[in-house]
Formats: sequence, C-alpha cells, structure tokens
Amino acid sequence: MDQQLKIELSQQGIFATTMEELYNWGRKNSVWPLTFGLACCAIEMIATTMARYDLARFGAEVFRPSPRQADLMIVAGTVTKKMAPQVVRLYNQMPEPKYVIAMGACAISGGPFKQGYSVLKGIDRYIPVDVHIPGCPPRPEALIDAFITLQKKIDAQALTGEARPRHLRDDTPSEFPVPTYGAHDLQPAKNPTLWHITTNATSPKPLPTGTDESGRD
Amino acid sequence: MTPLSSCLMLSALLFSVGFAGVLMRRNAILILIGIELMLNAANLNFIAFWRYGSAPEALTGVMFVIFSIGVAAAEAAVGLALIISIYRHRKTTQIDRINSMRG
Amino acid sequence: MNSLFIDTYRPIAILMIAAVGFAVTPLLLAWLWSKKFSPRKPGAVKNATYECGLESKGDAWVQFRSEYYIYAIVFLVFDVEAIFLLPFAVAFSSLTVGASLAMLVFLMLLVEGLIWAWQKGVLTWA
Amino acid sequence: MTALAYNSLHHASPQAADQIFLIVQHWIVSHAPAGLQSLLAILLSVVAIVGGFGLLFAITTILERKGLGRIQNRYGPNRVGFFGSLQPIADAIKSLTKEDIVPQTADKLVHLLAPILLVLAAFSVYAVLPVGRNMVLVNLDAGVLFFFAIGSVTEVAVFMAGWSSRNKYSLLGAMRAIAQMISYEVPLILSSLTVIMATGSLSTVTIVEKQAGFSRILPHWFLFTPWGFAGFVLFMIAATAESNRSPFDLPEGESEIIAGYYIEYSGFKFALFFLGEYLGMFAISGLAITLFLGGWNAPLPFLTWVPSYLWFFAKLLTLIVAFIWVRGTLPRLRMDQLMNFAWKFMLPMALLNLITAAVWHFMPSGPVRWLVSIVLVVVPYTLLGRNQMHKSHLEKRVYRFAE
Amino acid sequence: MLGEGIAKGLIETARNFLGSYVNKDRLTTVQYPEQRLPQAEATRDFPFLVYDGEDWQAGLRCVGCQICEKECPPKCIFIEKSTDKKPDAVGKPQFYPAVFNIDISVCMSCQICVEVCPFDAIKMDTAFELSTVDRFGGLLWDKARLAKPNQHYHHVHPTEAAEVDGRLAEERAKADAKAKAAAEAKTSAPPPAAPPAAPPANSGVSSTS
Amino acid sequence: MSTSMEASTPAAHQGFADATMIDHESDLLQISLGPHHPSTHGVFRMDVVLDGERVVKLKPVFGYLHRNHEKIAESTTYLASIPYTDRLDYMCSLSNNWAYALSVEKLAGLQVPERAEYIRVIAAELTRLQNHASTIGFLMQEMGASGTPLMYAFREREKILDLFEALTGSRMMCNYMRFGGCRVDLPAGWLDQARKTVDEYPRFLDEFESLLASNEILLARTQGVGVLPPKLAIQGGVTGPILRASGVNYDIRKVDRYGIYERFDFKVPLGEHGDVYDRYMIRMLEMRESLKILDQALHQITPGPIIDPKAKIRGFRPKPGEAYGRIESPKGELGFYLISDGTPNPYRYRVRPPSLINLTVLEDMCLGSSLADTVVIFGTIDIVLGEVDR
Amino acid sequence: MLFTIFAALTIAGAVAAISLRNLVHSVLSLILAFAGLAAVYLLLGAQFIGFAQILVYVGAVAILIVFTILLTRNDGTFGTSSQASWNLGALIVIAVFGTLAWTIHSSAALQHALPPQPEATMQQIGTALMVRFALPLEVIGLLLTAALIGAATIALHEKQERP
Amino acid sequence: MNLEEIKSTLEAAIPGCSPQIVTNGSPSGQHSLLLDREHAFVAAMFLRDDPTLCLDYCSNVTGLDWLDTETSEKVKVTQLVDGVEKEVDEVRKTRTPGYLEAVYHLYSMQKKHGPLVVRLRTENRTDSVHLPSFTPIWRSAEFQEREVFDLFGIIFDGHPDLRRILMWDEFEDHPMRKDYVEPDDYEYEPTPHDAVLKKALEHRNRISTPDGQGA
Ligand code: SF4
Ligand code: SF4
Ligand code: SF4
Repeated sequence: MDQQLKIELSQQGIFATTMEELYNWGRKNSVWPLTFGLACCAIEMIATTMARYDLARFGAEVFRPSPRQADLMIVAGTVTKKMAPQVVRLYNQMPEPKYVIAMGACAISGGPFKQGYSVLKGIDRYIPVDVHIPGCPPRPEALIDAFITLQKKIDAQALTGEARPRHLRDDTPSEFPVPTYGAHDLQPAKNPTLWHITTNATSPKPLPTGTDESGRD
Repeated sequence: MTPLSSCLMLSALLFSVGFAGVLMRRNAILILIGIELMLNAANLNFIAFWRYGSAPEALTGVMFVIFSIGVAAAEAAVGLALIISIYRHRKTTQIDRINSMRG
Repeated sequence: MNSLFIDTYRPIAILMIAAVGFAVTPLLLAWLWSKKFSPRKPGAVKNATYECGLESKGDAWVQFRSEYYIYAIVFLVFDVEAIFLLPFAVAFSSLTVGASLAMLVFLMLLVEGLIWAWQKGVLTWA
Repeated sequence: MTALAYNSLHHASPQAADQIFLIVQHWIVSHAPAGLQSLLAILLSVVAIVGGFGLLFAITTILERKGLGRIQNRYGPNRVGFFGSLQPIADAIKSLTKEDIVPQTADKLVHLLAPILLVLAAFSVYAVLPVGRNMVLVNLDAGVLFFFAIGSVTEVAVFMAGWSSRNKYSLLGAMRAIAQMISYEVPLILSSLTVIMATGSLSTVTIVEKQAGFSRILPHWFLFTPWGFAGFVLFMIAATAESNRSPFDLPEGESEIIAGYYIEYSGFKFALFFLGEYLGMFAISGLAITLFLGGWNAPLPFLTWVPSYLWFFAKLLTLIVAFIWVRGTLPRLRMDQLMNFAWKFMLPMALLNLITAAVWHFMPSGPVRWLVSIVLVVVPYTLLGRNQMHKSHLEKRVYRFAE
Repeated sequence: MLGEGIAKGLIETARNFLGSYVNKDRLTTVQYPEQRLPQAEATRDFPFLVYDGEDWQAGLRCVGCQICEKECPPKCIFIEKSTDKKPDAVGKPQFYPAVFNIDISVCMSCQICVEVCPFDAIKMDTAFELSTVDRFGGLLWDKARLAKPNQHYHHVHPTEAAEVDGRLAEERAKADAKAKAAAEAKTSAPPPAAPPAAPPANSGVSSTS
Repeated sequence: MSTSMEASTPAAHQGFADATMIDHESDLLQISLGPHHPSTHGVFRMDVVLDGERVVKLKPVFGYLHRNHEKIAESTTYLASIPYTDRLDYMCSLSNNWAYALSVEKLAGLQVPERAEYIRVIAAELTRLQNHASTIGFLMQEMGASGTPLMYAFREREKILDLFEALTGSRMMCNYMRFGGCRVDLPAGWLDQARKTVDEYPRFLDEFESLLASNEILLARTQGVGVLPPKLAIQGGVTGPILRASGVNYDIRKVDRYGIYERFDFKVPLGEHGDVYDRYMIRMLEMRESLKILDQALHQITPGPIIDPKAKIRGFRPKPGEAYGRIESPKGELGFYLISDGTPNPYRYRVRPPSLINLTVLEDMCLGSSLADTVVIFGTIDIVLGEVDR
Repeated sequence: MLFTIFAALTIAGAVAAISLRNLVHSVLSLILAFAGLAAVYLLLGAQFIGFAQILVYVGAVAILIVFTILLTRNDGTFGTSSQASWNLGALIVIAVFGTLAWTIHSSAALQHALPPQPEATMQQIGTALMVRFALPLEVIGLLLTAALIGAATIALHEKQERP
Repeated sequence: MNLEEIKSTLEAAIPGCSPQIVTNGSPSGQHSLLLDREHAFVAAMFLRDDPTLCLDYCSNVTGLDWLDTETSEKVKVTQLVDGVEKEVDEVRKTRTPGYLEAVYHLYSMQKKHGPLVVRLRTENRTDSVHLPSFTPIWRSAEFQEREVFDLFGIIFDGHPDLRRILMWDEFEDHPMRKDYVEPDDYEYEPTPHDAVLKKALEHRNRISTPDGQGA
C-alpha cells in the first residue's frame, strides 16, 4: 500500500487490514525506549522527551527502566570500554523485537573521543544498530527525525518471507557475546560476525595494519 | 447433597495432614503451617456441625469459628515472632537444631 | 443448599473464569504468535537476572533483614479486629448504647495495644 | 438476590434509558432456550463488566498520558489515530507480539501465575460493584467484605511476582508493596466501617440505595457528613496506597528500585500487571463511589433523569482524573514515612472516625450534632498532623546571606 | 496544617493543565516534523564547502591547504591535495583538494575548521535531519556532498555570509588591482580556461534518508 | 595530632572487595545501583550494602564514562581542547570554557577585554540558572515526582538554550570562549532577548516554589536527610552549593574575584543544616542571586572589542611553566591545571572536577539512611558523569 | 460434586503445603488450601466465615508466614525428619486418621437429613456477637492485645539488639 | 606568607625537612614547594594545622610523568691534542632519569588564601614509585590519589583504598603515562587521516619492540 493511500485510508478510519500492517503499525507506534543515557547526548535525549519537543506525541514517552519492558535502546552518549559489556548485556536482556538508535558521534564511532584508550569506537561493533544520528549532540529534532526513520524502517519490514527482519528469523541470534575486560583492551575487541565494513567508500590510503585482529593480547 | 460425614471426613483428613506436617517436618515454619491446618480442620467441624446441627439459628458454631480465627491469628503472630526471634539467635529454623544448640 | 449456593456464586465464578480468560487469552495469543512468526530466542545472558546491566551477584532469594514483619504482625491483629468490627457495624443501628460500649471497650483494648506499640517505638521505622 | 432484576423494565422513557442495558440483556436472553437463559444473562453481564472495564483501562492509559502531558506543558500522545486515541491499541499489539522472557533462575510456574492471579483478583471484585441501578452482578449480603477479602489476594499475587522473578529489586519491591498494602488495608476497612454503621448493611446495593434522595439540593451522600467526609478522604488516601499510585508508588519506585516487583516481566505479562493495577484502581474508586459518593445516584435533584450508570462512570472518571492530577504533582514518600503515616495518622484517624460516626448516630440531628462531629474530626486531624510534621522537625527555614 | 503545601502544588499543576488550553507559554510543544522552531542564525551542525558560481568543482574556495585537517580536534577531516592547480575564485591558480572527506560520524560540530580556514572555504551548515540506517554509506561525506553554493551560505547565515562576501570582494579587488598592475607591467597572458563543469552530484557514497 | 588523624580517616577503611559476596552469616544484602539505573545521572554506579533498607556501606564505582579527555588534550593543541571542555560538564559548557580559558590566560598572561568579561559573566550565570533548575528537576524526579518539575525546569532551560544557540550556534556544546576573549560578538537583539528571559525567570522560580517548597512530602523527604557537617565538607574538599548549604562561606566568585565579579552586587546564600533541603534551597536562592548579577551585567555591558588582539588562534604556544586556574562553576570549584613545555600542545592538562570530589562525602552522607534517601542525597550532589570520569 | 472439588482442592493444597521442599511453595499451596476451605464454608452457607477466612488467612496469616520465610534463611537441609521418626510419624498420623474416620463412619446417627438453610446474615451475627457473646469478645480483645504486645515485644527486642 | 617563609617555617618546625622551591616560568607565578618523601606527611599535616597557614582544603591532586630526558650540551674542554692543550668542543650527554610527580593544590577555606602548590617526586618511573598518601590529612585527596594511581601508577602508601578508579580492575597499564601505547583498534577508518596513519604505524612499530608499554 503506498503512503498516500494509507494516509487517506487512515483518515477515513479504515486501518491497516493485513496482519503484517497491523503488526508493523502496532510496533512502530508503541516504541518504548529504555531509560538509558550515557553522556551528553542523553541530556538532549531527555530534552527530546520534555515539553518543547515532546517525544510522547509518537507514543514513545513510556521510558521503561527495565530492559524487559523496553523496545528501543537509544545509545545516547559515549560508550566506554568499561561500559560496553553492560550495554551489550542490557541489549541482550531486551525482548525481541528490539531496536537500537545510535545517537551522536560517540555512539556511532567514538566521536570526538575516538582517539584514545578508553572509548569504544562505535557500539555497532557489538550490537546491531538500526538508525544512526550524527551530531554532537544531535538536536532533539534530529532524534525525533531518527525516530521517524525508525518508524519507517519498521513499517517496511516484512512479516514472512526471506526479507523478514532479524527478530523474525530463527537462524539469527538475538543476543550477542558480551565482551570481557582484558589486560589492555576489551576482549574481543569487536564481534566479527556482526561487524564488518560494507563501505563503498574506498579508502585512498588503507591502514597499514589492515583489518586483521588486534596484535595485542 | 453434602452429607455431614463428608464434611467431617474432610476435616479429619485435613487434620491428619496438618498433624503429619507437625510430626514429620522439622522446620518450625512448616510445623506452624501444620498447626494452622489443624486449626482450620477444627473450624470446618464447627461450621459443619452448625450447618447440620439442631439449632443453627443460635449461630454458636459460627461464633466459635470467629473466635477461633481470632485465637489462630494471635497464635500465628506470636508463633512467627518467636520463630524469627529464635532464628536471629540460632540462625536456623530447624527444630532439632534449635534444640541441639540450646545452652 | 447447593442451588442457593450456585445462584449466589455462579456469577462470581463465571466472572472469575472470564477474568482468567481475559488474562490467559492474550498470553496464549502471544504464545501462538511466537510459534508462528517470531521465534523466542532464549539465551544465557538474555535470561539472566537483570541487575543494572551488571552480572547478577549472589542470589536474590536471600534472607531479608527488614522490619516489615512487625507491621505484618500488627496488621494481622487489626485485620482480625476488623472481622469483629464488621458484624458489629452491621448490627450497629439496632444495638443499644450498652452493646456499643462493649465494642468500645474492645476497641479500646486494641487501641491500648496500639498506643503501647507506638510508645515503645514498634511502629517507628528503623 | 441476583442482579438481574427486571422489575423496572416496563417503565417509560427515563427509566428505559436508565435500564437500557438490562432491557437489551433481557431481550437477548429471551431468545435463548429456557435452560440456558440464566446462564446467558450472567454471561452477558460478565462480558459487559470485563469488556467495559477493559475498555476503561485503555481509555485511562491514554487519558493519563495526555493529562500528564497537559500538566507538563506538552501534548502527550496525539499521533496514533484521532488525537492519539488508538495509542492503547498500538501498545496492545506491540505487547502481544513482544517476546516473553522468563529469567532462567525464576520460578517459572509462579512467575506465570502471578499476573493471572492479579487480574483475576482485580476483576473478581467487580462482582459486587453496582455500576448502575440494578446493575450489579451479585448483590452479596457481605458485599463489602467480599471486596476486601478478594482485594487482599492482590498482595499474594504481588508477592508471587516479586519472589518468583528472583531478582533483588523485584523482591525488595514486593516486600515494599506488601508492607504498604497491608498497612493501608486497615485504615481502608476502618474508614468504610463508618458507612456500614450508618447503613447497617454490607451489601453494596443497599448502601447505594440508602444514599438516594436529597435534602433540599444536597444529596444524601455520606460524603456530606463530617465523618463521611473524613472517611472519604482517609479512604481515598488508603486507596491510593492500595493501588500503588503516586505518591505511594514505592513498590515501583523507579528512581530507587527500577521497576519494582514486575521488573523481570516482559511482553503481555507486563501489560497484565498494568491492567491489574489500573483495574484495582477503578475497583477501589468504584467502592469509594459506592460508599461515600452515592454510587449511581445523581448529585442534584433535577439531574435524576440522567441514566444511573452514567453517573457512576462520571464519578469514576472524576476520581481517575484526581489520581492523575495527584500523580502529576507530588513526589513520592519514603518507606518509613509511608508506614508512619499509615500507622500513626491514618489508623488513629480511622478509629476516631468510627467514634465520630457512632456519636453522630446517637445524637439527635441538628446543628449540635454537626458541631460535635466536626470538632471530633478536625481536632485530631490537626493534632495528628502536627505530630507528623513535628516528629520530623519539618519547618520553613530562613537562610542567611554572606556578602 | 498538614496538606497545605500539597494543595498549593495541586493548584499549580491545575493552573498549568488548564493554561495549556489557552496559553502558549503553558503548552510549549513545537510539533516538530510539521512545525519548526525558527533557527538561530548562528546555528551550526556540520561543515560544508562553499563554492562560488555555478560550477561546484570550479568554484570551490578550498585550496587544500590542510590547515583545517590539522586543527580539527577529533581529526575527522581528510584531505588529499591535488598535484595540479586550477584557478580559484579570485582567478589565481591554486591547488585544490583532490579528496576532501569529512566523517560526520566523528565530527563534533565544533566549528574550529571554520575558524582556522584562511580562505573562508568551509562553513557550518544547519541541516540536522541526517539520521541514516546505513552506517558505512551515509556518514562519510565526500567533496560532492560537502559542496554547497554560496547562496546556501547566504541562506543559512545571511549576516555572516554578507560579511564574508564583503571581505572577499575587497580582497578580490586588491588582487585584481595587483593583477592589473602586474598585467600592465607584463602585457597580458590569456586567462586560464575553466575546467568543464559538472553538476553537484549528490549521489555517490552519501545517501540520507 | 593523632586525634585529628583519626578524625580525618575515611569512614570505611577496607576496600569493597571483601564485601562483594553476601556474607552468609550476616543479613546484609548487596545491590549495585547502576551503571544502568534510572537515577544515577548516567552511568554512575554505587555498590550498596543494605541492612533491610538501611545503607550500611556504599562505595561509588567510577570510570564508566572515562573518555580519556586529559590524554586527548595532551596530544592536541590548546585551542582544540576547548570543544572538549564543553563535554566535561555537559550541562554547563560555558562555565567549563571559562575555566579553561581562564587557566590558559593565566598560563600565557593574556588580558581579557571588558566586553568579553561581561559576556562571560552573563554566559556563566545563565549557565548556572539552567544547571540549577535542571538539577532541582532531576532531584524531584528522583524523589518520584513523575516528571512535572523536571518538565518545568526544562521549559525554562530551553529558553536559556535558545540564547546560547543564538550566541554560540549550539545548544549545549557552545565552544564559545577563546583565550583572551570570546569567539564572536553578541548578535543583534540578543541582549534584549536575554533581558526578557531574565525578567521572566522569577515567575518560574515562584511557580517552582509554590509547586514544591512547602510541599509536606518534599519537606519530609528532604529535611534532616543526608546531613553534611561543615567540617567534613571542608575535609572532603566539597565545593559549590553543597558546601554553602553546610554553612561554609566559600564562593570562588567572592574569594578569587576572577573576571569582573567584584563589580556586581550579590550575596552568597548559606545553609545551616547541611541537609538535602538546604542544598535544594541554596540552589533556589543562588538562582535568584544569579538573576541579580545578570540584571546588572545586562545593563552595564558596553560595546568594545571582545578578544585580546594579542591572542592567537593558530600557533598558540605559551611559555614553559604551569598554572592552575579555577572558577565557581555551578557544581563547585572547576579548575584546570596546565603545564606548558613550549610546544603547541600542553604537556599536562588536568581538570579538577567538582563533581568527582564532591562525591568523596557521598558515603558519609548516606550511611544509615534508606535506599530512597541515598538516591535523593546523590541527586543533591549534582554530578555530571562527563566531569566525574572525564 | 462441588463439595468434592473444593475438598480435593483443600486436601491437595494441604498435602502440598506440608510436603513441598520450597517453603514459599508451601505457603502458596497453603493459600490454595485456605481458599478451598473458604469455598467449602461458602458452600455450607457460612458466607461471613468464608470471606473472613480469605481475609484473615490468605490476606494476613499467609502474608505473615511469607515474611517469616523471607526473614529467615533456609539452608537446604530442611527435609523431613530421619527415616525412623518419619516412619513413626506416618504411623501415628495413619492411626489418628483411622480413628477419626472410623468414628465418623460409625456414628451413622449424624447422617440425618439436611436441615433448611439456616439464616446467618451479618445482622444476626453482629447482634449475637454484641449481645450473647459480648464477654468472649472482650476476652478475644484482650487476647489480641496480649498477642500484639507479646509479639511486638519480641520484635522490639530484636530491633534494639541490632548493631 | 610567601613561599620562602613557608619553607623556613617548615624547616624550623620539622627537623630534617628540606623543602625546595620549584619556580614556575609562566606569568601565573604559581611557584611550588617540593617536599621530600620522608617528611612530606608530617609537613603536610603541619601545613593544614598551622594556625596562620591553615590550609584546610586540598583542592587538586594530580600526577605528572616526566620521562627520562637526554640533554646534550656542548662544553669546552681542554684536551691534550697532539701534546698541546687545546680547547675542544665536546658534546656531553646527560641522561636525567625520569620520575613521577604528585602535585597538590592547597587552599584555606577559613582564611581564604591559596594556592600553595606542593609537589612530591618518586625516585624513578619504574620500580620505586611510592609516595606518602595525603588522604588521611585531606579526604578530598582520596579519589584523586586513586586516579593518579590508576592513570600514572604512583603508589600512595597509607591510602585507605587504593584501587583502580577509572579503568577496570583487570587493566594493567597506566594510560596517562607519556609512553603508554593505546590498544590498536583502528580497524576501520574510512579516511585514515595522516595523523591517524602515523599513529597506527608508530603503534605497530612500538608493540613489536618488547618493552613498548608502561610499567
Ligand atoms: S556525541 Fe558529542 S554530545 Fe554526544 S556523547 Fe559524544 S561527545 Fe557527548
Ligand atoms: S566542525 Fe570541528 S570536528 Fe567537525 S570537521 Fe570541523 S573542526 Fe572537525
Ligand atoms: S577548507 Fe580551508 S583550511 Fe581546510 S583545506 Fe580548504 S582552504 Fe584549507
């Protein structure tokens, strides 16, 4: 059903008829985020739920403090290596279907703190991220925009067939290995089954180290 | 229809189960549970006899049960307080261990 | 006797069944859904106890040190008192002042206990 | 005895509107085979109760979210459906299709039974709640007692949930919940005793019927007596605590113990806890209406033509709004303050209120009776309130300023 | 008396509740996707490269001097200098960036690149609706994605852009004068031909949703 | 002397390791609040040992937001660290900017023009307003108010953030001050807008006060809770509103008279009991004092240059040496300790974070109170993890 | 029919209560037994007693037991007694039950016809309580007060002993 | 009281104590007092308790890492060259061993003066890294000393609870030391910036040498 038609139908009070649409409609309109903030971006996340921006309009103000009742993990802020195992564990403890928004430069790539010893260079090394919001911090509107992007993504998901998303397949994992603390770095430093570069931006200067396993530990 | 004897039978059975709990378990809390069961068996008897008795309008059985509930509550309150108190000192709720550690 | 019983309580029983149905049907539906579409994927970490994102340390079924039970004892006594007060209250309008006074004495006895507990600090938390 | 009294069916218009549900029910039932008629009648009532209050639950969630939004200078959910009206449906679909996680270490059976028991207990009490004239499932002789007895089962359900999850926070939450519920149960029962003393009946229907009628324009609700007013306030405070609503929401005290006793529940089981809590809140508000606010009776003589059930639901909604309002305003109490308040303020007040009610009963009506009763209510209130404030040295402070 | 403060609080919230239906100040929500707040002129989000004229490649002010690359605190700018030269906005032959990438998944919107750029070539944009589902495609912006016309600069920061234009015009005038002087001294050489124009391709690696 | 030593030894001597498992003979319950917990302001963690609901031991665990800020600053230029200081205490980026700029100015001996000083004062006091308001909002959240005070606080915060955005281009990460001045001048109309905001602010404070200040539940939750005696406060290096709530008159704006603070007429509110209520009220009163300062500054400010012409943006290399500069940030003493070795990068760059050091006394304040109080006491310390862990 | 169901429920709950290993399960089964018994009371026409049973036993006594369990640690050894004493206990129980059952069975005199439903309205109970049973009421009041004071004293003792 | 006076007061009050003044070249003019390890604790106590100084507030504690330095200077030496005494330029290399340093900024809340900067130095950077802890004197040093321990590896004797504070307990290095090598996790760098490239290369080289890491 195309967007225009759907809007028209919904205006007339006729709603999504097929199971898939009902399912997606329900999921996308009731995304409860986990109360989970890490750093500066979390303040903007809070600001998003506040009166001026009011994320509640989308039915998403029900911030649940327990991962068991949450649908969405907004990784808002810097994920340090000390925090990463906790983040992964929290993600694992959320029930499917679960989504992740990586909010801010830090969550996507380590951001400004990338060059250092204690910051994880992107949470997507350990958990699958649905939507990335660049910015430092992204404006509250940007979070809402990302939220709408997520809704669109949910809306496009198929219920059956090969194209169905991860949480509907039984051959895909729903939890990911939790890294442990090593003597110099997290171990493993990334989850190779989850994290691989699919960039088409060919890097003019490849790193000398290549992409092999870290030499230490 | 429910004959009186089935009620009494149930009561006897309940009493025996409670009694078995008291005799065969060593945990003070379980013993208390057993006692509660026995008291309830007695209550059932009262009600049964009130229901099938000769003068139900006198309400004696009902009254007895009300009072019995009161007594049972008092018993439970003191009993459990005692159990906790003993536990605090002996770190166990097993009767025989409480005994053996006496002194 | 049975028929009277049934007359009185059958609606309640049906209501209870309906309530259970109200609770169980969606659970069943959810279960069916997960069978059909969205497979459940338990896992060691996923199904571990939640503890602020850390690995849970120690069992939760430990002994609690708390003073709640004092309140529970007081509550038990007052609950039983309510059992006596209810019939009294129902009969109140047809009772004489004397009978009411009997109840007053009963109440006073308990209030006395309450005041004693209050004075002794039993009701003071921690 | 049973609710299905068809006595007023043959009356004309206003009553017809009032009894519309009974008429419809009667009509449907009359088409059924004779043997099943009574069963069908009950079934219809039960479906109405379950469906009606289930719907009310959905409405309340959205009402609460929007109301809180307005209190907080924002809109609240307004995108899903017309003004966000379909939000609860979306939530329900989401909950239904959510994965259900049972912790490994949990006691699986108890974990499953807890929410069911909670909903069961929450729904059962509606059996004695008269939602309109002739609209009660069973008019039990011991209706109010039934209500309290079944209500106390909730504690068991909460305990089962908290304990079976085998999580420290949930167990702490469950302990808190039970301690709180038992502490407020006593004042709850005691404050409703005043009404029972006045009516001489535990039957909810009788209690409501006794409140019919007006003196001039003031309805004969027990709210409009000194002891009734005090009883109502006490009852509502206790009811707030019983239904774990703010400011007594310690069992779920998010800022301390995260989500309380249902911390480990996901999917629809969690929704059932929500449902159970809201149902409990409706039920206890319904009881408050029955006991103090005249049940289905109209508040003003010239409004008696409005169907009775509408009055009931209007009153219920008012109370719900009050709950939301309070939630939007107040911070949470601390456990010790909560318990102190229950035992050192609520309980004495409730006991004294019993005496006030007795005095009211034994005194001849007239202004003296009013005066005495009011004094009997106000003086202990001031004293006990002072005591509560004083004990913790609460005061307004003045501050010094340095240059 | 017990309850007084609570009553006060209740009145306050009631006032806000009721006020939300009449008073704009008590209902501050801006319904974002449809309504937007007016943006402050200074607002910044991510950098873009300014070009003058129609042709984004020819008009790029950046000369690939790599100062911004060095000064960028999180080191998210990547520049490769060209080997050849082409005329810049003033007409002077200059190097240009063969590759100019900004990894906006790292950029902290600090504006330091803008501050240090001696050529007014890089400025801050205000677009923020950049959320993407594509981690490795959508967040590395290349030259084509970064290049925005001067009009865009005027659009987002009018005052500042006017100032910059003024300054540039002055410089150009000076340069022209100098060039004229030079030309007069050394009778003219033909102006270098501009490289073929290509439309600013907004495709390639960059894709936002 | 030995007695004073004893008095000053920390309350709990042993590390936490010996209590990590539940001692089977005792009835203590160990739980960990955080790192993911709704009221730890991010990723803070407290390992708490409970006796019933009473706290008998509490050990903060840090480092979940350790972002190697100091290391990065030591490997980059002085200028490039300014945006990083924004992210220290991310509620108050402008104060951080100032503290850092002040330290570098000390290190390099730069002067700040008058207009820039005014702008700095205005920015810092606005920052204080929004920080205190949101702190109180969060505190109420911790006390279980379902969002309302926080929403009101953020409603006002947004107005101040609008000012920041108009001035600096960013809502939170302002990156505004430069060594020897400020980055850009005030945009047109900004002063009027600021005056309007400042004039309207007392309305909000009044609203807050009637919503909360005399609320019995709030009083009961806060008065007499988490008392911090002044001696201990000084011992523990506590600064900011918490210190002043304990009655110690120490406000760096008055002590150091940095910037142009001596030109303004304002007072330092002092508490008497040092409890949660005092800490809450001191913040309320400080906001009113800040408004006074703002009122004066907004009317006194005159046009002029905004940056020391000697200051360099690029190629800034102070002479070898060191300097410690500090300001009164909304959370307490924020200091920067810089060592220059003559290169463009600082040799040592150290932040003295008020949040971290104020936490020293957390355990002492919490011992013996309940879990619920712990959360509230923690809330009154007003920490920001970015600064605690850096 | 109904009686059998309720009786079975009660007995099952009771048996589970005394035989389950986990004490909390025991209490939960005990609650089941109490509820079954309450149903039997209702069946026997003792409405007030039935609800009072739930209110007091399920709502208060069981909760109190739960608190007690949570406040005490139960090391894994809480099984049954040793085999010998278990046998002995079983023997005694069977003997007791046998005697009771035989007595009930033999007293056929009890098997008289069902009397009409007795009236036991709340009103009557209240009046009886306040008029005929006023003295026992006071005694119970005294007893409850004593229990309250006694239990609280024990508890208080504990409280003051705390470190 | 200026630094000289404090120095002499200390010398007078504590026998054997020999504080040194470390001058500071920057315009800030915050010179500091270097205390010897043996007497540092007593001296610090004195600083706190002396009624005129009354430095009751320890604001800032931090660590510093001074690497081994090699300075080469040209000296003129007279040498016998071919039997003739001649002045010859010779490059003399002096290797100053590095050390770790703890710096304390002390203020007085009572008297509202300060700061007094106090420094302590370890013997070297590798094995002898002990310093007396000032936490018993100023509790505000507790977390900061822990941090210095964590990031620099100075061991504070007498600290009540000296554990890692920012990094996890299993972590072995001291990341704020100047010779610390970061873990190599730049596997993905869409556009490896020159600096990053250099860093990665350096890193490769460094970890291939066995003692590439801190203590
Ligand atoms: S992206 Fe920027 S604002 Fe967000 S957490 Fe990282 S540093 Fe803070
Ligand atoms: S804004 Fe800052 S971080 Fe972004 S590219 Fe420019 S200098 Fe780098
Ligand atoms: S943007 Fe500016 S600073 Fe950066 S390379 Fe181009 S001209 Fe140089």
